[in-house]
Amino acid sequence: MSKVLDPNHVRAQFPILTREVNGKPLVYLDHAASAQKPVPVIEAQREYLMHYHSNVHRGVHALSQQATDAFEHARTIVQRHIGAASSSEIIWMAGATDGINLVAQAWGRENISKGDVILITEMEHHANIVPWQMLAEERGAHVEAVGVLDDGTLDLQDFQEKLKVNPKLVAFTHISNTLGTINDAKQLTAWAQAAGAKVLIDGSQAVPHAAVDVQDLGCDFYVFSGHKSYGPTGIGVLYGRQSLLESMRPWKGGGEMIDVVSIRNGTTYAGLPHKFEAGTPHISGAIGLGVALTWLNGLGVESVMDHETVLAAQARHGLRKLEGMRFIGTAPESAGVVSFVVDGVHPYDIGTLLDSQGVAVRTGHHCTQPLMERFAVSGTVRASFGAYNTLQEVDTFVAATERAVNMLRA
Amino acid sequence: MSKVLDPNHVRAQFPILTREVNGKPLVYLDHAASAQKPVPVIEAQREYLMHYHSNVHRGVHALSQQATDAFEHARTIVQRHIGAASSSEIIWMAGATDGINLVAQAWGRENISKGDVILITEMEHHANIVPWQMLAEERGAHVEAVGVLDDGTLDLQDFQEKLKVNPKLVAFTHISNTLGTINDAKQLTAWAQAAGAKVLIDGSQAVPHAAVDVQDLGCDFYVFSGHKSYGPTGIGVLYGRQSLLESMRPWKGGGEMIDVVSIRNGTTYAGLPHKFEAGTPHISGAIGLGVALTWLNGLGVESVMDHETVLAAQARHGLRKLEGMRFIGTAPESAGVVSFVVDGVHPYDIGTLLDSQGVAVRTGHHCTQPLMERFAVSGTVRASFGAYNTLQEVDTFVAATERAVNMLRA
Amino acid sequence: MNADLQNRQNEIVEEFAFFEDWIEKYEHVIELGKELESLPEEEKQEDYLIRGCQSRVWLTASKNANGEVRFRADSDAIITKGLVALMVRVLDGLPPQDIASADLWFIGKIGLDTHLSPTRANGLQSMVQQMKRYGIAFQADMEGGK
Amino acid sequence: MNADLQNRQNEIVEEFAFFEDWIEKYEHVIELGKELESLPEEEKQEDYLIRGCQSRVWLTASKNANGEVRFRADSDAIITKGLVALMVRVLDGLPPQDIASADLWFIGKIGLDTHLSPTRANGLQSMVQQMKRYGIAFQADMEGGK
Ligand SMILES: Cc1ncc(COP(=O)(O)O)c(C=O)c1O
Ligand SMILES: Cc1ncc(COP(=O)(O)O)c(C=O)c1O
Repeated sequence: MSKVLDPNHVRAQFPILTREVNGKPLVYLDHAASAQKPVPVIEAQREYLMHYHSNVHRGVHALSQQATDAFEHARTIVQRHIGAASSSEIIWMAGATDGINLVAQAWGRENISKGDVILITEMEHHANIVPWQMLAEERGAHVEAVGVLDDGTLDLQDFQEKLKVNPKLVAFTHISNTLGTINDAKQLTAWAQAAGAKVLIDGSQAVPHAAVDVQDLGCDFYVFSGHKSYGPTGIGVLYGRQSLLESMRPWKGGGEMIDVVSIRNGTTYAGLPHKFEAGTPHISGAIGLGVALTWLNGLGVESVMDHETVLAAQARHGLRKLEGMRFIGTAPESAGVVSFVVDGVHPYDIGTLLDSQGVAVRTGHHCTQPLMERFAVSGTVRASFGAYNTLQEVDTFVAATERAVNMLRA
Repeated sequence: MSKVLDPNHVRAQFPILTREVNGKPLVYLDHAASAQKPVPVIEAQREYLMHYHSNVHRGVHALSQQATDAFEHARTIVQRHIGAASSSEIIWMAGATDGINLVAQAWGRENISKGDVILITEMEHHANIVPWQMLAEERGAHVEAVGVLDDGTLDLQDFQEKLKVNPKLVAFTHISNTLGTINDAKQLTAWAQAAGAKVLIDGSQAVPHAAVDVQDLGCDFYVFSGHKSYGPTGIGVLYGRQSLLESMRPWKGGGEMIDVVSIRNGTTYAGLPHKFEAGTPHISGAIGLGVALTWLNGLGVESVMDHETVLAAQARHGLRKLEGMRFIGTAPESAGVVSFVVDGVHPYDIGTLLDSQGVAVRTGHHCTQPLMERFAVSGTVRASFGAYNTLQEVDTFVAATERAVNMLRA
Repeated sequence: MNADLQNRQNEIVEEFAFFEDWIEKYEHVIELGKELESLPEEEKQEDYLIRGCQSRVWLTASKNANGEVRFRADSDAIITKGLVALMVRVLDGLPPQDIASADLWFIGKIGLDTHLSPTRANGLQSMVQQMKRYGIAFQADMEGGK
Repeated sequence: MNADLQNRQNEIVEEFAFFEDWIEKYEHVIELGKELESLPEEEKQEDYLIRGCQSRVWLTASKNANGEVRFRADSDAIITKGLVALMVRVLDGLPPQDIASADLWFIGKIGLDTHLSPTRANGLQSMVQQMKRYGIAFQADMEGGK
């Protein structure tokens, strides 16, 4: 059983939470877009820049050695956090989007041919749609999307149906950023692999809220961004199975990723993970992400999930009373995300009035336009919870929403 | 006339410079690899993370607005710093390497065909070699390299000779990271364009040390990294001429870079600069880089260059006396970089002994293996200077080198 | 500077001076949005559409017999529409050259300038730009017609 | 644990205890590097090469009549060679199984462990790994030959 989280204790580590917005205390409910950073993460980066910044790898001097050790240590933290077999399966990327694009381009160009099918779902973030569309266009392949049921769960029957054409790749989100739906990633992976597909899981929304074990999931690729997991901006992770990564050609060329460079005799590449890490990496970002995951582990990611689920339930309970309220995403298995529309009221107006009351939510399509199309809405209001949100904040949010809706309707 | 820089005044802004290494005060002479960060850069990032972090663009709430404004303001700082005509010509990248790869892949794939020539030089960093080799291999094109004279200047005759085959692209470094050679980028650009080529300039070593005006240079693309210009890690810039960028297809797919995403009807892309910025950007990095360039402008980049040139001259003067000393790179036009080998002594040994005396230099091939081949050395010892280095530090470095060489020779 | 343009802006600033907090300000903006006559559905065409990422604005312009520009506008979000109403109130019926050169300082004074930020993506900034472009176009038109 | 292995490491630790600073330590390492007999050029083959990014190491191993492993090694950088000499001094002539399982704690004790970091790229870490692999191989060899 996971221990119960005390959000007030957690809050103390987030300086931003004491600030005011428009004269009201900030209530930050935009975690699906990005999480705030705890002091240890901010301080680790500052510490790095103040005391041991240097370019990594190949440096003989002490600073370079110290920076390299910290940078590589962060890689092993990530490895353990997501249960990878080896740290050479952990590739530093600029973010989840970057990671998906690497797979689409470095793996996809070699392995996707004319007529092939790439299977995604209707609930994907644009980051897990557009790279496949671009690849499909280039290679003459097709992108197909598994449907979503009215409550926001994935249509499993449709999933199995669409596997019958033996897609080369199946890419799906672990947790939906718009609906909160938690997919049974292990089951989906098993089905997809049984149909002969490679599987990429978009873990952007899972790593900050759920325990992830890539070996248990059995997937081929797994990506996530640092900034949604209480880590820095500009850093993310691609996990890939070693043998698969080894079989792939590099994506970007440059320093770090080479073995021998010769203009006349051509160039040979370095081993994993460096083969995919051309150029000076985001050293402070990697170190910061390591600290963020360690911090998250300290709380216990299961406790975080439990806590956020309670907050979401309370929010739904409060919002449900508002006239014309329609939740988008009511799957039984779902994370701390509450998305809704209100009849006759524009989400932008609600977002603006919430902001004027200090409450930060996101409105719009949340980079999931196909999902908006599916639910026939132009956008939603989305409150997404984090480890440090409190029940009082939920009450503030509900009251502020009620006030906004009343003003807009009157 | 540029004002004279007081390095001691500058030093006070760099906390790292007060630390010790192996019991000796740190003398950091590894700027060509990465520069240290002044307090304003460290504090701007911390301030951002402590008080107004949020995902940028499309957010209705105040934090998102504040973060977006700061992020876009940083873009205009970069624009002005390098003299671009519009801020939509400034694309945030993960670094110089990332920027060159974007051009190689997004522009190159469309514009380089079988038999085409891509012209680089023998003094390029691997980041400006390998992406072109990968592109050439894919497209059946050839990479040719302009030679380097014995003193480390570019062989201009060879340059003009090699233009005769009308290369599609000419890519060269503004300042060499290994030799310090300053290329006459404006002249080279004019020649290359007259021969019908597009021109990419690698400004990684120029932005931290020289005034850069892309419109005056007339180049088509210009790239540099933040971390070498006193800015954060994980951020860099690609400048491209507007019409050229507009004609290019996007490189990475995802959020931010789209207009409308539909699985059935396909996807349309956003305008510049967002078309090339898929995914959540490195917000704190961009803000930090803006502050770094503002800070550098405050010193006056010409004063910085003058100061570093004096330091390099003093270093050469001191080192010249050592027996068996051979400088690699003695071009009349050169920046604050001193690269050398000593007969019968391995660079790694010198680097190690300098480190034991607190002096941080880089040893090895500096990601310029073809240049090592050209000068028939396996590596060099390289001291590269920054704005805050002092003449005393140069003396410490020279004495430490002398001591090292004596120990190794004895 | 056109006196009407100044007076109208002063009037709005006075109007907003009463409000004590953001909520009250927005209450008023919503009021203005509701009062602004909607465009008939058939006029909400692609041609008149200014697409923001979150809300959409429609804008039409014509010149009356006196050579003044008449604006009509709408939005699908009510707060945006209220702000649209303010813009129309300030610029409607002015001569083209005054519109083209208008300094809309009132929006900063009443503290709603973040809605006009180019990064806000509600379509408002593009709308103001578009209004000025109409000013320029009609001006050229008149000069051309001389 | 093999007594020789312990004694040799203790000896080295004592030897290094005299030095007051880094420079003196390195002076001694350089000394050791110079004393280590170089491999003849013809033995510096690709097969024996352990490529670091900055310095290179060559290593050969054989088994003598007593079943002990004999190492010979070299490097192109003198400090690396000095460290190579220390490794050889500690492991040379031991039975394969003791090499395979050797805990080389001395290198941390004398403060030169950063040279053995996998990120140091001087070839030393790979060399130690390779020495242990020889241990394992010769051990299997013996067991196979029983
Ligand atoms: C001349 C030159 N070009 C390109 C690069 C690559 O920069 P980065 O590693 O920051 O992408 C460097 C830095 O190592 C350099 O010195
Ligand atoms: C489910 C999902 N996938 C991918 C992404 C893209 O992440 P990033 O923008 O950090 O690359 C996001 C975040 O917006 C997301 O929520």
